[in-house]
Amino acid sequence: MSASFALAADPIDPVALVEGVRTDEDGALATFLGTARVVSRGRRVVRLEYEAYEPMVRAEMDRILAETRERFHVGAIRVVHRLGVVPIGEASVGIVVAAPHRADALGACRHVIDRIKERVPIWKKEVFEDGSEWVGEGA
Amino acid sequence: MSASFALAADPIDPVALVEGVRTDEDGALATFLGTARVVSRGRRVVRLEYEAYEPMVRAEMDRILAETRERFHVGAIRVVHRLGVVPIGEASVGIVVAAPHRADALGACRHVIDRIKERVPIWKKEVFEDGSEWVGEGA
Amino acid sequence: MRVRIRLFAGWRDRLGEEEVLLEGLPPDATVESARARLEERCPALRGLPAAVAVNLVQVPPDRPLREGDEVAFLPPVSGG
Amino acid sequence: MRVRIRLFAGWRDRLGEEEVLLEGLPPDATVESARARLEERCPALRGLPAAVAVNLVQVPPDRPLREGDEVAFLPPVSGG
Repeated sequence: MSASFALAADPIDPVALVEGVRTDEDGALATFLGTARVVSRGRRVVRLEYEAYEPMVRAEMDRILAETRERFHVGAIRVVHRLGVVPIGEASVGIVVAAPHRADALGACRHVIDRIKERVPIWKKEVFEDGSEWVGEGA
Repeated sequence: MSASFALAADPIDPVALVEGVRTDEDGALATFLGTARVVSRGRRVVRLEYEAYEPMVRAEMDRILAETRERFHVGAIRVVHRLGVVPIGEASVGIVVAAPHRADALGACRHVIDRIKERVPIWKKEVFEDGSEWVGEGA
Repeated sequence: MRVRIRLFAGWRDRLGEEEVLLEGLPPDATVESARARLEERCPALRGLPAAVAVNLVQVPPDRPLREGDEVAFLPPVSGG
Repeated sequence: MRVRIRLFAGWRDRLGEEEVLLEGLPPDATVESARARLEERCPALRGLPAAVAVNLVQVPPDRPLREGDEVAFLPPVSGG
């Protein structure tokens, strides 16, 4: 029943992400990829740039993964988040959850991405053709 | 904004399943695989066997996919369900949903698998070491 | 009147056939009377739960049948 | 008293540094007084929303500081 988290500078390989997560006890495998969209709040995005407060990210992710295991009956969980430049179309975050049953796999996947968006200290800069903006800063 | 459904005799290739589903308008890609578990209601399963009332499966899936599009703001959806023998560990069903936002991608994925389980005329036989049983028949 | 019956999963196993032509049904035959005819032929079907679809659409048991209908007995589904 | 300040995203861009040592803080200094010192140095930070973590744990603004603390100003997060 492992749970792993990694910060990655390189593209997320969806095959490697899923590899080995499922066991024969699991009847469900849910995968979520958050990907860089070309349009954000009506503006055309050229690329994203992520930065993180790494030691705190790891501490928060440990808490989130432990909490997810308490709430859902799941097998292995794997989470990867990109840092640095993420071109349009590439995944910025990948989450895989194996579970005996579908409601737990999908629910845990949703829980992990919602908590990441809510409280993990990672910041995204949207780079437009004519400038850039840290998302959520309201600048 | 395509929606596709297929019944397949061969293993579901997760790479091919996802291929081409996402566009640059999508910020989220949710994938669900239902896989053959080795244990069911306390008994050891050797393999699964699926059969379907194919023309009605297609009609129901059309309704489910249309209903999913009404409820969720999604891009492309792809669904594949196996027929015939499914060995332990292989996927019996695969669902991929691309959407601008995560709640729609994950919610639509959940909606499609729940509706399949509820009303699509497909039947699963669990084959044990010492017999077999059509699931849900209560025989 | 003649209708085509489709059988699946446990129903097919019990009857030993996946398709049956029921002939000589009275003009006022319903889904229920078709089921009764099948149960005469194969008493093991009695009491088995099944929904019924006529021409690919689920219908209630009192639905009247028409010449050439495809009537499918659908045990509780278990796909996914 | 001396604490280490970590800065991210818009805060780092405005200050031009990702790490600052604040020295000579009074013994009763709090998170809030560290913020005030930073704002003196870089008035563009005034009014910017940020949560604060001390030694990797989020804390309220009145949290007293101790020698050697790592104080991070966390703009609204936007990961995922």
